[in-house]
Amino acid sequence: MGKIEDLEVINGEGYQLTTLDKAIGLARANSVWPLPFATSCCGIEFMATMGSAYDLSRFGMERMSFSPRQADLLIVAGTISKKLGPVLKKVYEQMSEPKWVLSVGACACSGGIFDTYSVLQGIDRIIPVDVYVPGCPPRPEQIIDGVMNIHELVKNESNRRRYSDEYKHLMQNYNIEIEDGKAE
Amino acid sequence: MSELKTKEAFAQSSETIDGNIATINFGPTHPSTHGIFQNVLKVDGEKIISSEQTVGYIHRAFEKLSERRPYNQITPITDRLNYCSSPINNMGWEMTVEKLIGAEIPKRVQYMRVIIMELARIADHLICNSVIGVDAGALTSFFYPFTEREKIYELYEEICGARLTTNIGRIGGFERDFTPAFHTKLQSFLKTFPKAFEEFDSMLARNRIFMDRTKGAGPISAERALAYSFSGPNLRATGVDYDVRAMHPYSSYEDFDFIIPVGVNGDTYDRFMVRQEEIRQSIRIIEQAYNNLPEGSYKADLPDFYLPAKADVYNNMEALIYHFKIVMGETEIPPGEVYHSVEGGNGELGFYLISDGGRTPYRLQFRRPCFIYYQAYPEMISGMSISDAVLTLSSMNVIAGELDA
Amino acid sequence: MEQLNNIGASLDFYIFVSIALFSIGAIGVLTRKNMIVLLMCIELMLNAVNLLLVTFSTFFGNGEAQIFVFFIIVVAAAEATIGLSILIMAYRNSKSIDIEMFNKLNG
Amino acid sequence: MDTAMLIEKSALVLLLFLISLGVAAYQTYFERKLAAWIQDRVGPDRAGPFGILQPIADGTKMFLKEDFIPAKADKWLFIIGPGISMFTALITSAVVPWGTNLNLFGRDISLQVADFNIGILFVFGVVSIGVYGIMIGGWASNNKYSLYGAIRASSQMISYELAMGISAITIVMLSGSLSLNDIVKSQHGMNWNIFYQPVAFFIFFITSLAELNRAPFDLPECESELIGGYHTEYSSMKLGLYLFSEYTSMFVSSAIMAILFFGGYNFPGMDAFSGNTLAILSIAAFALKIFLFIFVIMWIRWTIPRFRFDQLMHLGWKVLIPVAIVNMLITGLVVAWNQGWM
Amino acid sequence: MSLQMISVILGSLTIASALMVVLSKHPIRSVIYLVITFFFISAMYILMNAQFLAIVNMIVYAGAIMVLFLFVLMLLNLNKEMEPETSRLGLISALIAGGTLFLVMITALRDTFQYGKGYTALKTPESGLVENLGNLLFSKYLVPFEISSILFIAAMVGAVLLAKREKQVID
Amino acid sequence: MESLTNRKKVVSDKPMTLWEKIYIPAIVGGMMTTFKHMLRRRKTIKYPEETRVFAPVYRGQHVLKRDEQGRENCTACGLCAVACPAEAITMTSAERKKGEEHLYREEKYASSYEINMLRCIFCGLCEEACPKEAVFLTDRIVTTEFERDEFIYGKDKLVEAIDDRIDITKRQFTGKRTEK
Amino acid sequence: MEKLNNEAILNLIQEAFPNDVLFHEEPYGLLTIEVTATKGHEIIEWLKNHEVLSVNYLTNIAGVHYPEDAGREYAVVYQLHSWKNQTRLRLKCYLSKDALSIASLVDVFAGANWMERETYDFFGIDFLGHPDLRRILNEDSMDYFPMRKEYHLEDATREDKDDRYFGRNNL
Repeated sequence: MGKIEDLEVINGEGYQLTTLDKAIGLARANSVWPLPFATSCCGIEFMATMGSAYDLSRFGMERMSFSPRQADLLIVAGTISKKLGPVLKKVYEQMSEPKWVLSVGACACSGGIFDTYSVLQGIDRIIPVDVYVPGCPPRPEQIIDGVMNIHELVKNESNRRRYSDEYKHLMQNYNIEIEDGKAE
Repeated sequence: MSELKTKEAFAQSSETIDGNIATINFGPTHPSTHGIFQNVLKVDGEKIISSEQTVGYIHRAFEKLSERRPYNQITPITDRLNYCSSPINNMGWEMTVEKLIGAEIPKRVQYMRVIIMELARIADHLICNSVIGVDAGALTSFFYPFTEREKIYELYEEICGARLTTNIGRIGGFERDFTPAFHTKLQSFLKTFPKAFEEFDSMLARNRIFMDRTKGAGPISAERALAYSFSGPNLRATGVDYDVRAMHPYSSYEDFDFIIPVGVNGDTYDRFMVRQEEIRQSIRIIEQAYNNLPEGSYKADLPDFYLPAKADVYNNMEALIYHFKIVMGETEIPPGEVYHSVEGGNGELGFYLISDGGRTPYRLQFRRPCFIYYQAYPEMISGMSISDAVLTLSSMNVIAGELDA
Repeated sequence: MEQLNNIGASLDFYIFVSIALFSIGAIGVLTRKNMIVLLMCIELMLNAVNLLLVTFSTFFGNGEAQIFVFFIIVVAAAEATIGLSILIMAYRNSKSIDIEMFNKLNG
Repeated sequence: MDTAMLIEKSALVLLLFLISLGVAAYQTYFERKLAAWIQDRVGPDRAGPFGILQPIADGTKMFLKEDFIPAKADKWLFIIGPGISMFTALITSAVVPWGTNLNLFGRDISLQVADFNIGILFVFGVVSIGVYGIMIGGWASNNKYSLYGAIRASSQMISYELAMGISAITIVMLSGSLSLNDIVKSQHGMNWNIFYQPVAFFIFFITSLAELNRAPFDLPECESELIGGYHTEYSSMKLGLYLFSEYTSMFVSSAIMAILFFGGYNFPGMDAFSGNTLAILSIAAFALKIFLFIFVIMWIRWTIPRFRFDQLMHLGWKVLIPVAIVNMLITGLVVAWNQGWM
Repeated sequence: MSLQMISVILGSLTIASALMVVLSKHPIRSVIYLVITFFFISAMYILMNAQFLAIVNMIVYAGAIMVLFLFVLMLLNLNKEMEPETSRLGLISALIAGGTLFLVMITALRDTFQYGKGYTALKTPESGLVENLGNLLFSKYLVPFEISSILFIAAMVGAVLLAKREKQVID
Repeated sequence: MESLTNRKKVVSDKPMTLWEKIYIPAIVGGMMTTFKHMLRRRKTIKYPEETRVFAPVYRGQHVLKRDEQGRENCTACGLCAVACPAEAITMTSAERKKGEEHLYREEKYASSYEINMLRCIFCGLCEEACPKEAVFLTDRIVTTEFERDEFIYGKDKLVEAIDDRIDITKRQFTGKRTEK
Repeated sequence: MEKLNNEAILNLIQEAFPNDVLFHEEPYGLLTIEVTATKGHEIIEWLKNHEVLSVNYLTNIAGVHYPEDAGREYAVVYQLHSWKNQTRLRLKCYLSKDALSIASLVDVFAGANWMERETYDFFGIDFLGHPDLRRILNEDSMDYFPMRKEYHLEDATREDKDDRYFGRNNL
């Protein structure tokens, strides 16, 4: 299954990060607004991550955007069943670019213990995932690790990548339409 | 979410709000549905006329899964039922199996279980009540209890090595005794928690804005609640003092002195207050159990089910055989039918187990309190406003994992 | 803000504007069938009158005309509330805001 | 109008614009920090030292985010909604006297863009227009939740404007002028209106919270019920404008409250100073008052739960307005007595 | 830019936006255009030094009445299709009627036009200020003022009674 | 409905007093509480810089232990795979050849041993199931990755390095093993 | 308040329905009665309204599939609770796969609604008189009843495991 990073050589041809890109990346990385798609157990650990003891707000991420339009990072925490899959995909489609996906917990990443007829075996079957966080549920430390990995991605992403052919191709692999015209 | 509407819902969106009935999609990922379920509300202005629920968004086939897993592997599955209070589920399941095999459980194990289960109840109620606060707009009331919850997590971690999905305990006891660190942490928890809890209580319980919001929101009468087979705090909020711990005491609950808080109208405020009082009672129970903790072993003498110590496995042929049998799930399980229920965070959590003597349960049905009482939600919110519906939902403490199995 | 001693364009221009507004309002009342737009056109006509009154008030250096404007605004506010509540009622009964609907009242 | 005056005013306007934006941006930072402190957390601390670059990061990100207009939305109105909000939020600061006159380059510069003789009415006029931004944006999104947010916002703001106006009238009665400058001047030193009109201040403060859509009156955008309320469908800088305008309004209404009830730039013992020292001190005093108001508004937000819609209306119409009217009547009688009219 | 230019531009913008009120298909747009019209009219009041009326016009018309209109429109949530069609004949006759009205009024006020041409000075600039209006309102026009408040109360009660819904059973 | 027990206590019937009805006391009280918290010490553990102490029995990333002589304990009996509810462990066994005694303790060993960390639910059943004290969970956390494939932990990641032993003695499960 | 023991309860039921109690036992102290499937509804209603028994609480409804048991492949198990007597009671109704229907309990216990829907969803047992018998947990488009023994649990699309390792090929 294609992944965003596969298709991009971060420092490769035509994607040399400019200073501007770096500055923008730094700004973006410090202001990743999450959309918590918390369904089950991992959602509770995500809440613990938000809580005083771990405090996700240190990364500038306490501003939850329950509206997908405003969110930068889709945090999928918890089991995604086959019934819920289309909903998740729709939420992903509704998010405006640039967007990233953090898959938290065994269920979201791979189905985990629930190798059953009703559970989707990993959300990367329907949407591209940027960072996987293992654990059932992961400790808040792990979630923060994942978030920081996302930040690394954000920092090192060229500003133009979202308009590149590779990206469009990736989206086509997932049957996700890119809405044109309104960007920029 | 903003417009997770199907095409039909879009078509309906041209309906007017005043005079006509409009449809609002409340979920599946609306921020107030802490978990995933959908309510299609028919509203007239802000007033809800009727609603239709869709559940099953995280249906994980627990019951089928249980038919394919040996008995000791079902404990991790029960973790994920009501994940806010997994230890209760774990121990409920263990007690069910112990009932099936007719095991004698030492008093110490029973008391230890009570301590852990009451801690879980506190954690469960804390999360529910703090979320009521969040939905009522008092965001800070979410953070104070959560700091306390972290301490409960640490206690779990000392015992079993995990925070949320604990897989705590074994058939026949615990995998290890309370560690010294656990003792110190529990003592300090018992000392600091009541103060922090009363602080949380003082922020909401007698605040007029909060009382106005919650009183009369989503009420249900005792008769209707009974017809809907409510249980747990939601039933007690209607004024019925049904508590499995008192009605069918398990794990030595008959030894402890605690009161059963009940409400009057069965509305959100009553549910909130009942949970608040239950937290205080749980602390009392923990103190009683901890102060009277009997000496003895932390496990029952069940060579057929409780894994032998590793040292024995290595040196003792008999132990090695038991070890292999238990792990492979080839121990003798008597055929039979057993129902056991515990008072979970949300009410009567029942395990109906049919064994045919095989490696796995023939049929295991969970009586999931959430699933049963959530069906009364439309009845409870009809005629209420959208804000009330949000509060009612969070005060019912519908846990998606338990709801959808 | 310091007071102006000049009203900019000449008086006739303001009169022309207010007549134009009044006529536009009138045409709106005659052409539109939507009751809300109709009410709005009436508001527009009232405003045209207000403008004229204020213009003459400045012209004659007499504040009394502005008092009338004040009362007109009061009446307009009252009219708008009543009009809109009638409209809501009518809409509730007929699910339409077509002015023709009132023809039914003829019996 | 002479050229120097024009330059002076333009410079002031530009400065005010920048200050408003800067203050609004750092209000978001302050709010996040404050929330964190209240909740035993540390708050943003990774963007720059102590996280002080957080607003800049947020701004940059929002600016570069995909600007999305929903297919079903009314494009034109969708775009002007946030614009109106921002415009009305910024324009009020024009009538605020920020300090005593400053002497620069031999000119006596008034730190007030426009001394309207009906300044307070101007403020109310602008406030009453402010609701359009939310209403239009909410309606144009063509989303149920946005529409609910818009409807809630408009009825709430109209209702609370009444009590707000009535409570402000008492101040007008006391100072005998509608000009904010006169009102400030009448509270020279420590002669603040709060000592005469505590009830009016209380009502004005509550209604300001409601006009600002701040907790406990944040129903139009309350997350748990309406997701994002009127701005659910907004992304990118349009959302940024809405958020910015909220914070700018907070800044400006804190200023208005300070002017009406806490003496504006006046501070006790101000007679000891004069000239530019006084001007700077007065600006500092004013800033401090504004800061305190902002602090209290935020503090309230992170403490108490919000009202339900009918309770909000109940509070507005059945409690605040009658109390405000009674307060106004009593003030009127006292003023008339003092003036010898009775 | 001279004041004259400003006022001419304002006047033309007023007429243009007033036209848009009538021409817009969508009622919500009509409301917006009407608000804009009111803004321009308020601006003209300011030019004529009727500051108080300008602000009152803004507060009451733009800030209250039009919000009410917008509110009702949102409440009913009408779509474009709900707007009933006007027959062509009706349209033409309305245009003729309106045009005639315009002409008649212009003709009727012809003398005034002559009189007012070139007149730009303000005779008594303070006539539109608050003090002046207040004095007038609370002395000479006190009785009408009080009556208008009664009118308001009557309107309020009437509106509440009208809009109040009878208890209905919804199934 | 009559009482089922004699422990019933109504907790929510206290009416609002006049004092409570005027909103202010509760609001001011709440604000005082939050203000006190504002001045309190922060409870946050700034994670990447500071770390929280895990319980010694924490169930984190697995390790395949070696014995004192540096030989792998695992004998590829497959009990852990059977015990795994998530079916995350796979292995292939191989016979120990001559000359490999210093590498593997038993006659059989796992030539490949893979744990799918994405599937794993860290329940600890494998640790319990292991008769050879070979697989243990440790208090290290599994790192997050960008790629799905990187979560298949093979022996390279699981077996402890000879010079970097992982201390699992605090896990109570470790009964003292005695040599035959 | 005198509490009845299991034997007394059984006697009362047998008196009232002499021909319908097909079998009874007391595993782990819980009175279990097998009754004629067609009479299930009637008996539960009777139990609920009985003064002495007063079985007022429906604990749960479970379906069981016994594919080998010809003619009684499916069982619907009702667990009831009499608070007055502090006694639980289990009622079983066996159904044949050819006549897979039983009267719904919704009119007696409102809470039976979803329990029955769940049972229908899992086993395909038809509850006659149920107001809204649809699938509840699974997708509506699902074309089989997953809890029946013949259907597999596993998701067929899982790629990352080899069943041979887990000792459950034969299951």
